[in-house]
Amino acid sequence: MRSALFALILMVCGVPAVKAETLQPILQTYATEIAKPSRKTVGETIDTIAASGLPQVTAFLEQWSEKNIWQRTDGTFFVATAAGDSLSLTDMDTQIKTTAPKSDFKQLKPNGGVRRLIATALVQFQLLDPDLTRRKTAVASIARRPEAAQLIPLMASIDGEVDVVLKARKIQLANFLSARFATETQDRIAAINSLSADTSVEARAVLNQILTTTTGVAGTAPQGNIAAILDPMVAPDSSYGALVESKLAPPKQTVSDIKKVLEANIIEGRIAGFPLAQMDDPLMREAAYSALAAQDSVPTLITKELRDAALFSHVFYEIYAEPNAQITAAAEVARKSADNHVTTAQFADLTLDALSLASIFFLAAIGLAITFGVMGVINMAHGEFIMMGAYTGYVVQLFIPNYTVSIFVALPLAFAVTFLAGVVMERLVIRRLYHRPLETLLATFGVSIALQQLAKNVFGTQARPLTSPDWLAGAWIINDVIQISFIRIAIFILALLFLCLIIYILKKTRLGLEVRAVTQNPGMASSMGINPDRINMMTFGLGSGIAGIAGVAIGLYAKVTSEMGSDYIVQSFMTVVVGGVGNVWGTLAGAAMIGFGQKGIEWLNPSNTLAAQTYMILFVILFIQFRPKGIVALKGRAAGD
Amino acid sequence: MSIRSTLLSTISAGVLSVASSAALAECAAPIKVGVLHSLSGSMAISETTLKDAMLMLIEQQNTKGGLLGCELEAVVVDPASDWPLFAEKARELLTVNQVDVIFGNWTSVSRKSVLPVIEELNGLLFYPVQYEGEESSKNVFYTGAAPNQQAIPATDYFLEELGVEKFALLGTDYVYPRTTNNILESYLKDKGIAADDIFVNYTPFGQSDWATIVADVVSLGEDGKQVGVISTINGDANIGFYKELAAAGISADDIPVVAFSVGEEELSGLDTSSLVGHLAAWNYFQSAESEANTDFIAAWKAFAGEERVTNDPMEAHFIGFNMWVNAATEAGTTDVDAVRSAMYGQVYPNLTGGTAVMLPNHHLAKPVLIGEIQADGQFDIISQTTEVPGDAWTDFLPASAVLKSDWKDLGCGMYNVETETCVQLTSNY
Amino acid sequence: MNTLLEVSGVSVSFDGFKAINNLSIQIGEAELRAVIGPNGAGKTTFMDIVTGKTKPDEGYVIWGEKSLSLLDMNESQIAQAGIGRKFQKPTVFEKQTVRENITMALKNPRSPLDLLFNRAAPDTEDRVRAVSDDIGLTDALDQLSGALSHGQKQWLEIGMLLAQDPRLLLVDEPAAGMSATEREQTTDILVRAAKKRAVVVVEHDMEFVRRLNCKVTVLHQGSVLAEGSLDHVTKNQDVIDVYLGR
Amino acid sequence: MERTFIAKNPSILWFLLGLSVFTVLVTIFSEAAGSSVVSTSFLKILGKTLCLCLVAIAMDVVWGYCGILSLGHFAFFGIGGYAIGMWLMYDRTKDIVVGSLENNILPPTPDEITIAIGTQIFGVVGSSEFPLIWAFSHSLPLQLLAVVLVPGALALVFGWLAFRSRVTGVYLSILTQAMTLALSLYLFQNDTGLRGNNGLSGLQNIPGLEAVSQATLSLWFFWASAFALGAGYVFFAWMLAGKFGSVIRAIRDNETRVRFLGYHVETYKLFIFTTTAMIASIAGALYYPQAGIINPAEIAPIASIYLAVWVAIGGRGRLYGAVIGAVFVSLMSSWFTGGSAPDINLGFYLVKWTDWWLILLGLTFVGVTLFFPKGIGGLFDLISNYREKQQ
Repeated sequence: MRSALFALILMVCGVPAVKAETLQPILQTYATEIAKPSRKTVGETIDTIAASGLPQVTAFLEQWSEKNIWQRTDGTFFVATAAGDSLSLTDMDTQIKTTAPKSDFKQLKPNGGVRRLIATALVQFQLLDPDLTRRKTAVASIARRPEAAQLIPLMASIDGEVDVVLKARKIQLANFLSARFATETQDRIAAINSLSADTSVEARAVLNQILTTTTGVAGTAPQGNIAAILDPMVAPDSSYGALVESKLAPPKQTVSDIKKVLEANIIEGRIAGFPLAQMDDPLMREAAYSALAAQDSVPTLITKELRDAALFSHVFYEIYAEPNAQITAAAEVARKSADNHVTTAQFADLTLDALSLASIFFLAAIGLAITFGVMGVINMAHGEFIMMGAYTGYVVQLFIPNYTVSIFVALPLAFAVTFLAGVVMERLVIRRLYHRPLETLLATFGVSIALQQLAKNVFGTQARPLTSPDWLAGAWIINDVIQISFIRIAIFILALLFLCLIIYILKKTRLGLEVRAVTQNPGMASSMGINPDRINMMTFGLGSGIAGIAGVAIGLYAKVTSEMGSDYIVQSFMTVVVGGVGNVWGTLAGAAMIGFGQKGIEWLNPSNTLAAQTYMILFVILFIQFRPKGIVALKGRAAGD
Repeated sequence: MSIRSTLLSTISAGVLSVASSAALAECAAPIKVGVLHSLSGSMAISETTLKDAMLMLIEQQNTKGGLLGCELEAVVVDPASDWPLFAEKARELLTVNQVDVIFGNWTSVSRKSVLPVIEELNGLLFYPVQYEGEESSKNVFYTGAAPNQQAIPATDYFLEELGVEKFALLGTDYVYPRTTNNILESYLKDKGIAADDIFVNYTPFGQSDWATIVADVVSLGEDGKQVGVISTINGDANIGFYKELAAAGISADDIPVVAFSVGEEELSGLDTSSLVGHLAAWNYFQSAESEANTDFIAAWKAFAGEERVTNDPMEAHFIGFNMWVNAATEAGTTDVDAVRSAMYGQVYPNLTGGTAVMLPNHHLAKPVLIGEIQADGQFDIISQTTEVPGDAWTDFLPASAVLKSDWKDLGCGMYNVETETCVQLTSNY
Repeated sequence: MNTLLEVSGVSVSFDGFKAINNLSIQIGEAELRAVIGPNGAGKTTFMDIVTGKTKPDEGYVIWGEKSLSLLDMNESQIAQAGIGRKFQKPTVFEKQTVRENITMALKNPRSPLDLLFNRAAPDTEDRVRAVSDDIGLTDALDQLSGALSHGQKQWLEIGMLLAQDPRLLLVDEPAAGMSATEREQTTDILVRAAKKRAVVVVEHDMEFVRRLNCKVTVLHQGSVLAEGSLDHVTKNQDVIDVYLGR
Repeated sequence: MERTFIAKNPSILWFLLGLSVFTVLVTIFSEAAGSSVVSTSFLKILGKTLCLCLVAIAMDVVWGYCGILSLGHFAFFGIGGYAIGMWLMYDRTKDIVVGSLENNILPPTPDEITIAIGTQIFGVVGSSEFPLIWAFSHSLPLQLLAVVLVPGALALVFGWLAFRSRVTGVYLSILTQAMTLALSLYLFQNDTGLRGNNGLSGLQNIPGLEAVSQATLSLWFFWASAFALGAGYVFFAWMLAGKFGSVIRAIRDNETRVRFLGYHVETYKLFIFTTTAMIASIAGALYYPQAGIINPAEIAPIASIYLAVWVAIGGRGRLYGAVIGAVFVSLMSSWFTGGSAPDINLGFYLVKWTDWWLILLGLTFVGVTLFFPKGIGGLFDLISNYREKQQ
């Protein structure tokens, strides 16, 4: 298999079959460069090694890139794998295997930049490799560092490609390459036009590369493919800076320049006749400087007028690096169209993100919608139930290493654990406080800090890993702009599931009927044979149990720490209050509003997430003013005011 | 939250005496070493390790015969991750417990809280954590990295070795990332990177919703330039960030990330298999291969437990403590002023090889290491510079470029080289 | 007789249920009026509307000589304008003494600053005593009102209304849970009160209404079914249907 | 019949007497008086505790008397600290900067001075620009005014919005908590101009008083705190003694009824909410120069919840209860976290109080809420009831 590979490479590359030579001497010539490679200089070395045409080159480059090359103290290189204190070595030329103590060897660790160059050099060997992964690596490498020279081998490899997906990818890449590097203008324009609906980052990169411009300034507009003539007055100071840089104008004095000049020209406590004491006024400083300039001892002060005059007498322009105006014109059109597509896609992506955030808020708050919304109990320990759920997930993963199985064990177990915790808390604490709702806040806050500290004592303050199974690990990628991770989709589905489940329980089951009866009129309910104690206990347990499941989900996408609950508690209460208490649909509406609102504000001010959160809370506070009962409000006497 | 712990803590300083195996010569009183690290609250996880490291170092020193013929005694207090409480406890250590030196603090804000107290009472503090610089106190020795010992070399590595042309500076919204990013922005502009090619974003502590930000970073690649992320994201927030990065399928080959606050400990909260190849810059990694390091790790595991890992601030304490011992021995006293004079020029071997030197600006000269994350959660060191002298005032911000710190000859931590005057003798809090 | 309160064409519905349907009632000055009707007839909602607790969907509520619209005022403004209300359940401030309860209700300026800086109105004590005499609680002035009997609490609440010196008194089931003698005294208090002001009593108990000996309005399904003397309305066939069931 | 409010409530006199005796004793034993019984750091702790008692009283008035469980009063406390802190930082820095610029050859321009101060203060967050919010920081009187007016205005606007739309009970608590969270998130932002997470520091150095030792300064602040606590106590006691107090308590017990008595309940609530916010802010303005540093973490919602807990433990609806609660919880907390509480070795497990104290505290909240709704102050009732029975 390996020899077949070599033969293939030799055929393709057209290197004449020279007599077997050894690689080691070539490597020794460049020993220092290989041992301590730097991206800027190693390219030549790699090229030389590759150009030797030896069959061992591919293996060497691959092993080098994977940090499997070790250098003996005498300078010889080996392919080696470490096992404890010893190394199992393979001679690169003879393939003879030996072992040796590790201490005599030094591992070569080429950095990421060098590895990328190695990968580029490997492309020519790998593009036609029978091994699919090698071909994929080669294509990925082209995508990362597109070069003109790769166009022809890439094109040549398309017809023979058997893998459908890879073939499509090769065609796409070839298209990108021909847009930039094809020799015929016609070919390039055709390729460019085909990119006008492509929202991928790579396609946009191609267009942007073609449209690279440089700015310049001159007395008159120069010849060439000019992109635009600029107005210098948009940013006059930096425009003048450009003038100075092109040596077309004298530099403008800064405040500290003036200061230095003045300090150097003090004569008997005076500067050009101005007393030193007056120099605390910036205007007087300028006057003194001008006076000095009038004596010809310093350059003239560049005033605003002088600056503007200089700006107006020059042309500021932007010029394309690409000389062919036809191509840049086509690319501009394509880019504009692509940008429109991207804007639409970005909007869709933002909507997805908002939807995801809303579903996370909903999941965190839905338990509260029951305990707070339906029962009217303020449970400050709700966040800690979320945390308990997450830690349950972590503990389950300790015992069940298979992530898929462990998730399916963890979800019901988290529900059971927090359901139980909820029931215990209801029996011991909440039950005694139904007539003092404000005080449930205090008591459950006490439970909350106790639980948080307990978690710290048991698990430590450090974050614990909760890893999602492989099938949840990636992202659903529609295109380069619109994508969403599977775990978020799972959370979204989970949220929907719970919505339906709770609506079903409350509306269609006996328990739901009894819950509604108890919350509306406990006295009447108990006279009808419903045991309110049992109902309250079950309801509270249900709300807490759902918090536990939310904990597993949140832990999967974010983190598991003892303080994770407190991140969600205020948000969750706001979600329920904004949505309208006593109504699960309201919680959904509240979560949607907060999720979309927060993403919307983030979009307006993308560099500051904190501000988005702040303004979202302010918005919620204001919103409550106008709809004190929330989005989905109960009216009339049932509202109970 | 400071509030719940303000009363009566004077009587409550926990005094922990470290027993010595060697019977020490007659000595008026043991020499007291204050340890000011949070043992509870959010910083406990990081700082407790440093407290243990200090106890180990003191025990080792006592085994060697103590200092100046006296036994060393650790005075451990708990400022509970509560910044005002740091000032309160520092005052207690210096006035009530009469300690000769303090080793402590982690966060910048806690250091700023302690500074006025230390300066008022002329104490001596060794600060072991990488920080944002722009500060120089007569009473503090900074044994952690200044920005030019961590951020600048890492950025150089990005520019030179990875060929990064477009930078995303992502950070948690507090002083260290803010200042570091300011310095880096200015540095990158000096290096010819256009302002449009630098994307800066700040997120709150504990941020968990990273989807949009990661998407923003990916879209930076749309003009075909190589994108790199410089992360000053702090603590737990890293977990969500790396998870989202992995979910989006971004490998270190596509968009490399270099982090300044991610060490072995932060990675333990994650499945690192999808993060292989991303980077971190420190002055020390546990994986550094040297005899001194092997010994240190062995001693640490014997003292604290087999499962414990070592990290960069521990090395800083290791160097700082030993330098202090040597300086006090040279000075023949633990008097703060005498020890300070003796500190300048102190040399001590690094755990990563080479030697650290204490400079007149109270910073160390140390090598900078860049490591790639491996699947097992350790770092593979792929780059190590020679010793870089720490710089209190960065050269890349105009306001501090003119400032210089030299306590040895100029006797000033904030010396303006343009006007040749000392701006102030106390530090800016 | 001048009209003090005019409710005309008022309707209100909760979630589709019409609690009040095109209701029109007029109350004159110094009039004693009883409003009766079966459960859900809208008696309490009528009071809610007059006192500003509930805003009607349509209709007018006009008050006094100046024909002010009560719909534009909030609860406390309406109370200050001279409408006092007693709830079904006795609601006195149980943790405060009878004296404090009455003092609070006395007609005085009611802004926070008035209360803080004009503490000792000289006639306060006399006015408190006058009210307490009226309701027969003078001996209990320094007791916590929570310690009073049920009937006494009802009287205290009426007393607090009287202390406000309102022009219209709305009283919701004052005799509920009272013994026969207590009822008698309550009737006395109300009849006496009605000499100087309008009093509207909502009541279930026909005996009690009979003793009040006043004009009666019968409500049914949110509107007026009949009006007149008790004897007159009890002979009305509609009223008999409603009360005795169809 | 009308007696002065003090005669009605003799506990005020007892409180003032106790406070005075305590102040005198602390003064005599302080370092400034040459004794070493009360160290300067302990003196600072005592002074700070007095400020905490003051804010606890304010909390008691708004919650225990008026029934508004505000989870935002510690935010007002923090605002006071920020307001005074801005002046302290500005003025101290200005002295340093002007002193250093005097060495320049040219006399500095006003711009140069401003930029130099800005660099000193905001260099920490990588800026030298003065944000608008610092516009009055050069003036002590204006910042002192801000101590009262800023939280006052915030409470007024927030309260007006909330009370106007009849948000009550639990909802109001959640809303105030949201306000507190918004405020602390706002302050956490560096863009706010209040130095983000770092906050304002070095506040214990009072400009113009560099020559005065911290021992003396701390004593002065202790006196000021004691005076403020005494004055605050008397003020609230006076306010709550008469008919006003009667209405306030009536609002707590039955808001609707008070409304039908013709009182505009919203105005009363707003009055109480705003006044207590201002007092809380004054307490904060005294507290933070003693603590030396203020930062957004101080304002986080949890601090306000703790404040409510002190009051609950001390006993709601009695001013001295708030004081007892504040002192008791901070004292216990300090003792347990300070390391002087002995660890308990159970043989198989070592109970360290630094780890277990919070659990104990949490369970105490639960216990007090469930079994002693009157708090520690309720014990006084038991004693006086017992005495009455004896007689």
